[in-house]
Amino acid sequence: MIVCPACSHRNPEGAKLCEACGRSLANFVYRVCPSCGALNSAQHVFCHRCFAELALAEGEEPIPESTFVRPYTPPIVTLEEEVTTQAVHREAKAQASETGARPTSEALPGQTPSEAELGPRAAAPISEEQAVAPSMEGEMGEMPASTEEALSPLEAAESPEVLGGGPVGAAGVETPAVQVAPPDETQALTPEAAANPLEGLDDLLPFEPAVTLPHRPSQHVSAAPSTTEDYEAELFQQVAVERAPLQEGAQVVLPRTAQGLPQIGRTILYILVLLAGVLPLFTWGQMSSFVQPRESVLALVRTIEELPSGAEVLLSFDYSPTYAGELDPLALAVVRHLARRSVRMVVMSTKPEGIGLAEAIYRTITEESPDYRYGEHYVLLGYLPGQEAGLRSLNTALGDAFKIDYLQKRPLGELSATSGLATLKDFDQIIVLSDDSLTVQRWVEQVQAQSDIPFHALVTSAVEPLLVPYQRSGQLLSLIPAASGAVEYELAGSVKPSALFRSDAYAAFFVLLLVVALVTNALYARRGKRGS
Amino acid sequence: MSEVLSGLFGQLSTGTAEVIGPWVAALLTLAVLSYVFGFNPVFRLAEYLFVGLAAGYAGALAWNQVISPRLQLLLTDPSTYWYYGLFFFLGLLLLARAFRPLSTLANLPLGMLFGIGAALALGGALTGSLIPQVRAAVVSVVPEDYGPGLVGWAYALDAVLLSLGTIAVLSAFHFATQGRGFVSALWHGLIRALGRAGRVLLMITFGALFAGVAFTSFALLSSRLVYLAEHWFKLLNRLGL
Amino acid sequence: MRRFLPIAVAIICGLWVLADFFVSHPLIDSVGAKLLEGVMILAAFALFAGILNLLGFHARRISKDQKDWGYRLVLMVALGGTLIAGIVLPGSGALSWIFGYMYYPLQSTMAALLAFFVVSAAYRAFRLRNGEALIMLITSLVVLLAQLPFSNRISPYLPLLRKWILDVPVTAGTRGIILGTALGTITTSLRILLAVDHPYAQD
Amino acid sequence: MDAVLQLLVKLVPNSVDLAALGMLVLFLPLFIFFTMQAKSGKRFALREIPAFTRIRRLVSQSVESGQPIHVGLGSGRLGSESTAEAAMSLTVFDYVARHVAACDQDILGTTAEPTILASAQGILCTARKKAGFPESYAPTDLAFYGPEALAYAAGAAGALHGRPHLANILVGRFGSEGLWLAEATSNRVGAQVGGTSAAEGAALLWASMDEAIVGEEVYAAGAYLHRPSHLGSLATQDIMRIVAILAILVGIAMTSLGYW
Repeated sequence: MIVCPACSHRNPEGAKLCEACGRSLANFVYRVCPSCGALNSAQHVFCHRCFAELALAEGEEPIPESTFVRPYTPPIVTLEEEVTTQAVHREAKAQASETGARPTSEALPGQTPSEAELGPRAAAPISEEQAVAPSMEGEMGEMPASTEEALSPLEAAESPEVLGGGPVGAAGVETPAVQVAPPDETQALTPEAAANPLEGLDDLLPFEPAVTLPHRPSQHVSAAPSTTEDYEAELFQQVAVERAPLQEGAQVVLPRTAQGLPQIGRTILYILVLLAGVLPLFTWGQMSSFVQPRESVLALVRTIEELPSGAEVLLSFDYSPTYAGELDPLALAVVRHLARRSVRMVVMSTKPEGIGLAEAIYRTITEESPDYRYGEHYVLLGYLPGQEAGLRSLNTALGDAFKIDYLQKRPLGELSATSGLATLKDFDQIIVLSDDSLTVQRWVEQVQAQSDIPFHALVTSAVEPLLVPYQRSGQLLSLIPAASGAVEYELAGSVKPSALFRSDAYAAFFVLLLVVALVTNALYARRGKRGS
Repeated sequence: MSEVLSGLFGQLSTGTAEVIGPWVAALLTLAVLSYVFGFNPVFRLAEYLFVGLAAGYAGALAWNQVISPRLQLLLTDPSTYWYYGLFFFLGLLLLARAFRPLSTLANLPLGMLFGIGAALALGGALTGSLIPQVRAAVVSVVPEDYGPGLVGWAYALDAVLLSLGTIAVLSAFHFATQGRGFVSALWHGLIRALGRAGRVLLMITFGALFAGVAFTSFALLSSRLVYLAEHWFKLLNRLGL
Repeated sequence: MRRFLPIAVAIICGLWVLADFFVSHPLIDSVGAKLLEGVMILAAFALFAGILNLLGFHARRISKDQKDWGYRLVLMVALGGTLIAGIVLPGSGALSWIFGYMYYPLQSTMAALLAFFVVSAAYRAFRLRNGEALIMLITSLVVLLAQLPFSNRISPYLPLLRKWILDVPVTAGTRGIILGTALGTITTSLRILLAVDHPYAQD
Repeated sequence: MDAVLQLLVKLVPNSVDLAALGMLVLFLPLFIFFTMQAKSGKRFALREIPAFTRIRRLVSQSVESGQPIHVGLGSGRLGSESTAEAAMSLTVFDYVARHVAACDQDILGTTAEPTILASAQGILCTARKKAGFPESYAPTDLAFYGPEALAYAAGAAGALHGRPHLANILVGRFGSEGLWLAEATSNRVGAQVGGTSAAEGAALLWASMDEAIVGEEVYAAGAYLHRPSHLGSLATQDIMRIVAILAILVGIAMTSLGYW
């Protein structure tokens, strides 16, 4: 690799002119130390930093020192180009014209026009001292720090750290003396830094600087990085310097094993589920003749059948719209049954949305049987906040929890359905419709355990398994999962059927799940066989 | 301003709103169900609409039920309800989290939330779960307590299985693995064996719960489909078909 | 200070509420009740902070990449509209219209999508990778079959089997989970109450 | 002996739940002792929980590849009985945020509970600041959807749809929305890991996750990921577990023999 001293472009091995700026590279060959990675002048046999032997590329001969020429103030130009602004250039020009010096750029073959422009300033010999570091002048104002740190030529020659710091005497043969400019420290390091792929990463990678590393012999010995390595280093630098890799639009490569079900299979599955759902709209309840109510449903139906006319039942609609799809049909069936038996219903909710859902159910009921009237036969009390504390307050006095009703905002005493009610103990049955097990548990603990009123829970199929222990202990007289419960209840209570025909869909759904279980295992077994 | 708006809405809602309402509902239902064909623009529209509505609805509820009544109390009778002022101040500090320079101010109300919540969780777990559940697991295993003959034995067997099962599931969660020494090896071997049985019970539990959720969710889907069918049916009826 | 004060508040409030759990004393009870009411108020304020975050999140995304701006706009308009309907026009019926004809159908249909997701989850979960999956597959199919409204017709023992499964192994399983969770909850709460952990104290 | 008991009963007011208080008294010294031990560097071996191993790997992978991770923090409300679970979801978020922030990578956190949002924002801000990239912190790296559970699932699914994520980590309180979210995003996300403590949610997450965390394991997240001081809690839990088992056994024996 040859680093162009002017523009820091890294040219391939053997290049004569810089690819980027076109300047001659004849005298500027740098060699990377295989051990520590430091950049060395081509004439070095040992690394200036770690003293490892610098191997030569095949067929390459060490360049005799005598042929070496000190580099032409390269870092200055680099710095100028990179750091100084147009203003500096203008200032420099002005200075040049003041001194009246002629550009000496003719003496420098391969110079770019911009360099030529800067030439006069570099070449302006004012005094012996200034001739040593003439190029500094133009930058004085701009870069005081670097000037202060500038090394004297002697120091530069002695310091192994400074590149191109060869013997001063060897310099002035072909080039003008002015070019023997001592690069300041920053400048001197510039080529190395430019060639260092980790440049600018000091703050990202908390490694100790390579300088402090002791010498480590390396297995891998190569004279200089190959073009490929070079390219890779460049790529690495590009990648590493970016703020964070793959920031935008990064695509996740999904592990194939993680999914198992491609989108097309998913779509097919979903369509099948949809078909199972719409099936009863076409078959219209073929399976309903097979429906056989189970014990829990029959128990509730019997209880309601045995209630005397005018008995008081408390219903709590403790479910949210999310689960209304499952609980509404059962609620409708039970309320229809209760209305047929002309039982008085008092309705409340411990969830804010529940009372609205109850209102919708009762609207349907009053449409069906107009002589079943609000206030006389049923009352909506409203939403009871406060969870446990709220339920406890029901035990002491109903009027404390609900002062007025929900629909007509009248005191409970004015409504005939609630006029005789003082506490929970005045109810004959309590029916709770709920979509979470915690609510039912609260009812059991705070109300049922205190008052011993017959207590029924109508819940979603999802939470039913969690409440079975309460039924076993006898605290729940009946526990009905709503989906199948609605179908069974309509048959057992012989109320107007509206959910009965859904039994087809439930059967289809079960068959679908069975097929899914078979298919997934068949595919799995086949893949397993292929894999082995 | 608000009167004008509500007046406008009132006029609108008497007629048109009730007519277009069911249509909006049916179309939104269809839009969500279009998920069957993957994430499509119609579904995404419904999705974003739902998120916005849910947040707005909850915000309206929180304002009307929690903040507004207490704010009125505070303004009418500050000497009695001074503590509402304190909580409102803490609540405003909570809002500061969104602004970087002030975000540490929210530490104070969060500290209060964490402290009270931890106390509630601790008390709830002790009095609501740990002790009642241990008590519930303590049952007699004597057949005579359950009834005569085979029935008693069956119930007693159930009781044994139930208690052992609870213990097994509990030991399935044991975190420490074997330390040094024979006693430790024996002890951990026992726990591991129990834990394996506990895993089986866990799987049975998960299976049953999964089945329950599957049934519930299918019932929900079925309800929506029936609703849609009824909607179109009513419409066809109205058109005289 | 910005760490000390929140930690002190957490410990004091927490211990006070904990004392309220175990001791019945008028002062402790009344302050405890006020603290719980304060939690409710803070949660309401937090909700408004959340709504601001939601608006900010989508506004930022709209200005940043312009992708999906239509959807995000719909979200923001829906949010703002519902808030206005609920707060500025509480009595107009606008909120109940939005609830009845937009929110309710959306919510219940989103819940209905669970049916699809349950089936595609079953596709993975029912795969017999190990013994555990087999047990789960058998249990869920049996419980599901016994849940059907005509399971009695298939076999009168099926509902009994289901009842036994729910009565014994499932009760044991849930009880074990609840007990374990209670243990975890207690130690986690103790960590917060004794300030071993203070996730609320931001530097 | 009876006299002493009677005296005790008289001394303590009726309202005090003696059993609960006794349990707490049993818990406290154990907890303090083991936490001090853990803080002073004492360690013990834990059984392997694959989900936590997976989380560690996923976080490393995310940091290396720059693909963001989505952490779902659930709907446990701070200040309610689900505070402990919410705190564990924040612990997991803290773990992911710290590692991701160290390399200044993106992260997405979503929650259905606004109180969690505020504390998660604090955690992310602290993590970014500690890693030396305070300017990378954006309060909107955390998104609040909800508070309705399904609105959360829908919103988070929408957010994940915009940009594919390496993993979905759902730890905290989840109900059926966990399954909803996991399945709706399963073809946008590389891996799904998570769990919740309640049985209903745990069953669903077990079915839909690649690696599931079940029940009490949720509370072990800190000890398994990056908080050795939580080992003290685990030790306490293990001891109290044995106490509970013994209590059940002794209780059964006493009941069966007719002493109670």
